[in-house]
Amino acid sequence: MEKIYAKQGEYKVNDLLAVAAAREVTDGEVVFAGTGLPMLAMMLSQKTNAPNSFLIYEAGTIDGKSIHLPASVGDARCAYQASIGSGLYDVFSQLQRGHVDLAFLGGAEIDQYGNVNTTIIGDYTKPSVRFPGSGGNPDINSLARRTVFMMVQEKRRFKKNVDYITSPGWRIPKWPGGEIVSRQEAFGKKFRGGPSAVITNMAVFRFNEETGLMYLDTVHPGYTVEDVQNNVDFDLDVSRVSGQTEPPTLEELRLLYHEVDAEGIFLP
Amino acid sequence: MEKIYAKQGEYKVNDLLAVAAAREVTDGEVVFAGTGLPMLAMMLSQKTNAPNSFLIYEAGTIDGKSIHLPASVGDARCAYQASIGSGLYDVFSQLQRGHVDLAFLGGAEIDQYGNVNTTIIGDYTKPSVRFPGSGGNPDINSLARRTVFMMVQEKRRFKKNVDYITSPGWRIPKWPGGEIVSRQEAFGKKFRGGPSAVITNMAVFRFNEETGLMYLDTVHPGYTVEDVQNNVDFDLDVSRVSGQTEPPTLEELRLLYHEVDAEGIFLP
Amino acid sequence: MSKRMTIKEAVNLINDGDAITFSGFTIWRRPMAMVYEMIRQRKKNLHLIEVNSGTHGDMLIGAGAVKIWESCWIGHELFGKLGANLDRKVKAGEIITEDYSHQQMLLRMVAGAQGVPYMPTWASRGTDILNPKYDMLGKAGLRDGSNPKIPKEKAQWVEDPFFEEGTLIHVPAARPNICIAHVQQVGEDGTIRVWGQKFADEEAIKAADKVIVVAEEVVPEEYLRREPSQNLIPPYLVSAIVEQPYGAHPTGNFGCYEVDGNFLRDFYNRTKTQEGFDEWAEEWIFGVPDFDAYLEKLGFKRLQDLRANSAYKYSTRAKRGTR
Amino acid sequence: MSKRMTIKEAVNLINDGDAITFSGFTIWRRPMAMVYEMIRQRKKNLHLIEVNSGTHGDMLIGAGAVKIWESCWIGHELFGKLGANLDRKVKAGEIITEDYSHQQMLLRMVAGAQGVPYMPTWASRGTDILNPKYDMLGKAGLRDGSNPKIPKEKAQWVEDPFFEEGTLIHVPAARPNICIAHVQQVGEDGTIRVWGQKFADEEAIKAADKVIVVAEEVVPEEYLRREPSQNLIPPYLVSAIVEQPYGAHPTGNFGCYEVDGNFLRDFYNRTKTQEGFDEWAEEWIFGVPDFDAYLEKLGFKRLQDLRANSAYKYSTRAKRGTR
Repeated sequence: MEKIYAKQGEYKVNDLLAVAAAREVTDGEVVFAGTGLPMLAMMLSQKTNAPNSFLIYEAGTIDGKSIHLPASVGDARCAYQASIGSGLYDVFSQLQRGHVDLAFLGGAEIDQYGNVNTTIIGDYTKPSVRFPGSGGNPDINSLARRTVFMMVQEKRRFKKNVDYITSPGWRIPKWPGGEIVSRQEAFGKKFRGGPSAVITNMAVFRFNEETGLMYLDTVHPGYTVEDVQNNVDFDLDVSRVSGQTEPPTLEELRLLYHEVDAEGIFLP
Repeated sequence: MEKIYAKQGEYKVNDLLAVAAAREVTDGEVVFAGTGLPMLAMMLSQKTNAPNSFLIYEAGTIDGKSIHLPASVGDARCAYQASIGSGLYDVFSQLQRGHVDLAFLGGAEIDQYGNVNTTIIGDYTKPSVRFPGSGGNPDINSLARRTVFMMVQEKRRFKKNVDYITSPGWRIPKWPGGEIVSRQEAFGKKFRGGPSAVITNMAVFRFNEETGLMYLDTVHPGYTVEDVQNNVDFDLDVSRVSGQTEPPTLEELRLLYHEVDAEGIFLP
Repeated sequence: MSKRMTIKEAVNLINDGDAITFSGFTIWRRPMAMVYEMIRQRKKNLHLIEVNSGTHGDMLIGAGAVKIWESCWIGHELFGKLGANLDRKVKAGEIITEDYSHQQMLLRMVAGAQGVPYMPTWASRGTDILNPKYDMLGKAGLRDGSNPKIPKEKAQWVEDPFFEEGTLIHVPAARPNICIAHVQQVGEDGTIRVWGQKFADEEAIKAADKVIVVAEEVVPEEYLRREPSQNLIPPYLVSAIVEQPYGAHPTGNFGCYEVDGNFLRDFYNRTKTQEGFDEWAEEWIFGVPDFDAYLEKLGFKRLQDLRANSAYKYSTRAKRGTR
Repeated sequence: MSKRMTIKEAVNLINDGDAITFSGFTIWRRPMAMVYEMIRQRKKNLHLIEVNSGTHGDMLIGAGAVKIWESCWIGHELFGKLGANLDRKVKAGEIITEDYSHQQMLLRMVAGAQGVPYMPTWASRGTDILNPKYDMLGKAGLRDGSNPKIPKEKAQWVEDPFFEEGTLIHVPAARPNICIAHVQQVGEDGTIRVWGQKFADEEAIKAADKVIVVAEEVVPEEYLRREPSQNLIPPYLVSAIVEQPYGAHPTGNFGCYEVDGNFLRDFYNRTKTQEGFDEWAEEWIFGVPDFDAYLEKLGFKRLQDLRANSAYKYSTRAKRGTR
């Protein structure tokens, strides 16, 4: 079917986030998705570019065919027509065994190396904010082949260094010593890949796997490279910008609003 | 109901084995039983002295209420009206966690310390006979609180030292060093008990937990202490014989032949 | 003797200072009827060891019942973006938190359930979760071996000698005194059946020394035993059985009822301050004598609208979004 | 593309020298149709890594297809007190055997399924299973790391640093190239459902790099997905799907058919010598073109009498004992 793109104003920022993320899925992949936008992205991709991909939810469902959008990964809706309804031990074991190709995750703050913090703001032992904590974010991110983060673009959320590394990026401490090394060195033979994209309300970022540094790939319609730079608190590599983020098509929007989230839970 | 004992000739040796073993069960206990006589013993005890005991079969059934005798622990009959039909990982994990009070096991040969061999005869690297191997015998025997072995009484089967320790008795090698120490020392904080009785076609033996040595407890009707000594290849302690083994009652025989093994599988 | 008892009697089995874990996942199948009564009975100094937490945990923390919290996550999903009570108590230094990752917490429970002292894993290497500086139980001097529920190390690093794959993490067993589980069905003797996702219930129940199970309904053992493969836990692992329909409200229960999102949002919004929590608790916990009165206060229509459709296994009448 | 294929095509996926594991338990739910065809196609130098073995294993060994056997048990239960073919080959020094205990073999499979190189356990300490003298793969010089399926150590001993409970055993992961599983039902895409006891199927299937599943019947995915909690394995873990009714004969299959005790007893009695095995194999394997012909040779009445009663899940017509 011919692609008819929505014009600015015809879609909301979250629509573009979901659409851009959906396009990261390759058909046939096994994908872990968290609650919220990651779910929307994965469910949209199964209706568009990746109909044969498999969706795993952390709470213990595999390849569910939800006909009503789950409100969380523990929702009964995740189990509808699922291949497997088990529990955490099953899905985390499969993750560690190496069966997961891609994961969609979120975060409160991220740094230039893709380290993500969802635990605290400030000093861990005396924080100014206590966030929910890691959940499965670092497990999934350290054991899947590729991770796509979906975040809000704010200067305070895009830091040179995060206050606490909840989820590992491309430059991380190697325990027990704690020296900062490349992800490749820290994970050794168990290195499988890592953060591959960060999608925000303004842009799509990717990583140089050698330097471990984040760079700007595409900017969403209506924003400029400068807008993005003004909302990043480190020296962002803008030398590799490949253009504008492909906007949502009318069909993608129809699917999002009439099939994926018909009840308006995450897309009011 | 008044106990009416069967006279010699009114019962077979396996009947007495099953009956004597059944009497080792205390009501309410969680019991692991292997294929054959151990099954008969446990099922009989549930109909007599231990109606509230729980029977676990290694293949993954818990508290089954078989109405037809299983031919092995993997039999579909084990699952009839069971509380749980799972697998090895479930039952072995519960065993290791410390939930099993008693186990009924068998063996090809046993030594004065209750070490059992079900693996080979001769030198392990060049055996004269290769037996089936350990199965779960050493797991169950090393992790349950008490073990009762059911065996055939022959001089060649009751040795001073077995050719290969498949299942641990009261004097065992402590690895990695391999020095022979008491079970209490070898197992340390994880010591829970050990072989408590050996029941054969001739007698019931028990163990001195301090010296680790087997001693003769009761002799079956029709046999003498000498008969037993002639069928043991080590210096057997007969100083603590407590008398004759209590014979089967007519009711126990009725249960064995008409309810437990009505088809005549293990009791032809 | 029967294991049947009331919620109040079951809560009497819990001692101040006990290490506790729970059934469920975030805002699903949490034993809320027990949690409300624990707060009503003013339980203190509890040590929560949870694969993940949620509304129930933040509530116990807000009530000042918790001294130590070991887990990986707390919040109310889309109905409250963090655990405001934990946030407040952490800032005030009124609680000790020990962070592990989700898989690490799960494996701690697996080790406890298997009766081994630890489990090896590759999960979450290269994070501050493993930063020795952030071993909070160690900093508090609680890893001296005097408390059998607190291991002497937060984690260990071990080389793989078998395949030379590198340095693994060993995480210590979780060994709670009690697991409080809310499930759909339990037999009169204690056989437990859970519908839908099992989350980490099997591991949490088997890791605990004692199990209190609250079920939507108590059913004949014979009925559950027609399908042994569908059951999760045998009778001898269960210490107490309580029948309490809707006992997981406001959290959701597969095949039974929906998460009560409005209730969670209200809890989150009102309990960001201690005063707010105390007012909320006065209204919903101390202000009602027991869970039955709590359900009456919620009212029939609200509970009926949450009731799951028997084919879908979730409610098709509860209003969830803007459309 | 569809994963459906014939037994012959599925056996083509197996290479000489592969490390293989199987579904089932002793004489229950073994993939016999595949085993017969593997022998027919003269597979060689196989490395069997089994939680426990049985008729299928002793048959492959008798056929000379096995170079290494790692397990804890072999035999035919009450139909044959040991594995006569293994006994013969061991005495002749024609096979390498590596003994572990049942729980140790299980945990080796668990480690493989979880993607970690080992698992800790207290099981079977103080036995000759752990005697370094009896590390047969080590003695054969096969623990040099050149074969990724053979760990560099048979076992290790490690002190517990967390609770100071003593010295545990670490057993290495089992990582078979292929798991051949016989089950009751598989969906068109590969969702696997097993009825009754699961034995160690989940661990064996997940530990393997590739899975060949033979099912009594192939059913609609939609049908199996009505009850996701009753399914064992998702489609992406399955490489090949074969439909073969009675494919586990002469072993038993919960809800489908009884163990054919007379067949096992005959196999055991006739295969104690190599000549005996060869004669037996000529009659039952090489003498028939395929498994369908084998079933015809057995005949309808024999198979029908083994057929399980749908309420009991086992046959009530097969004569089992003397009464």
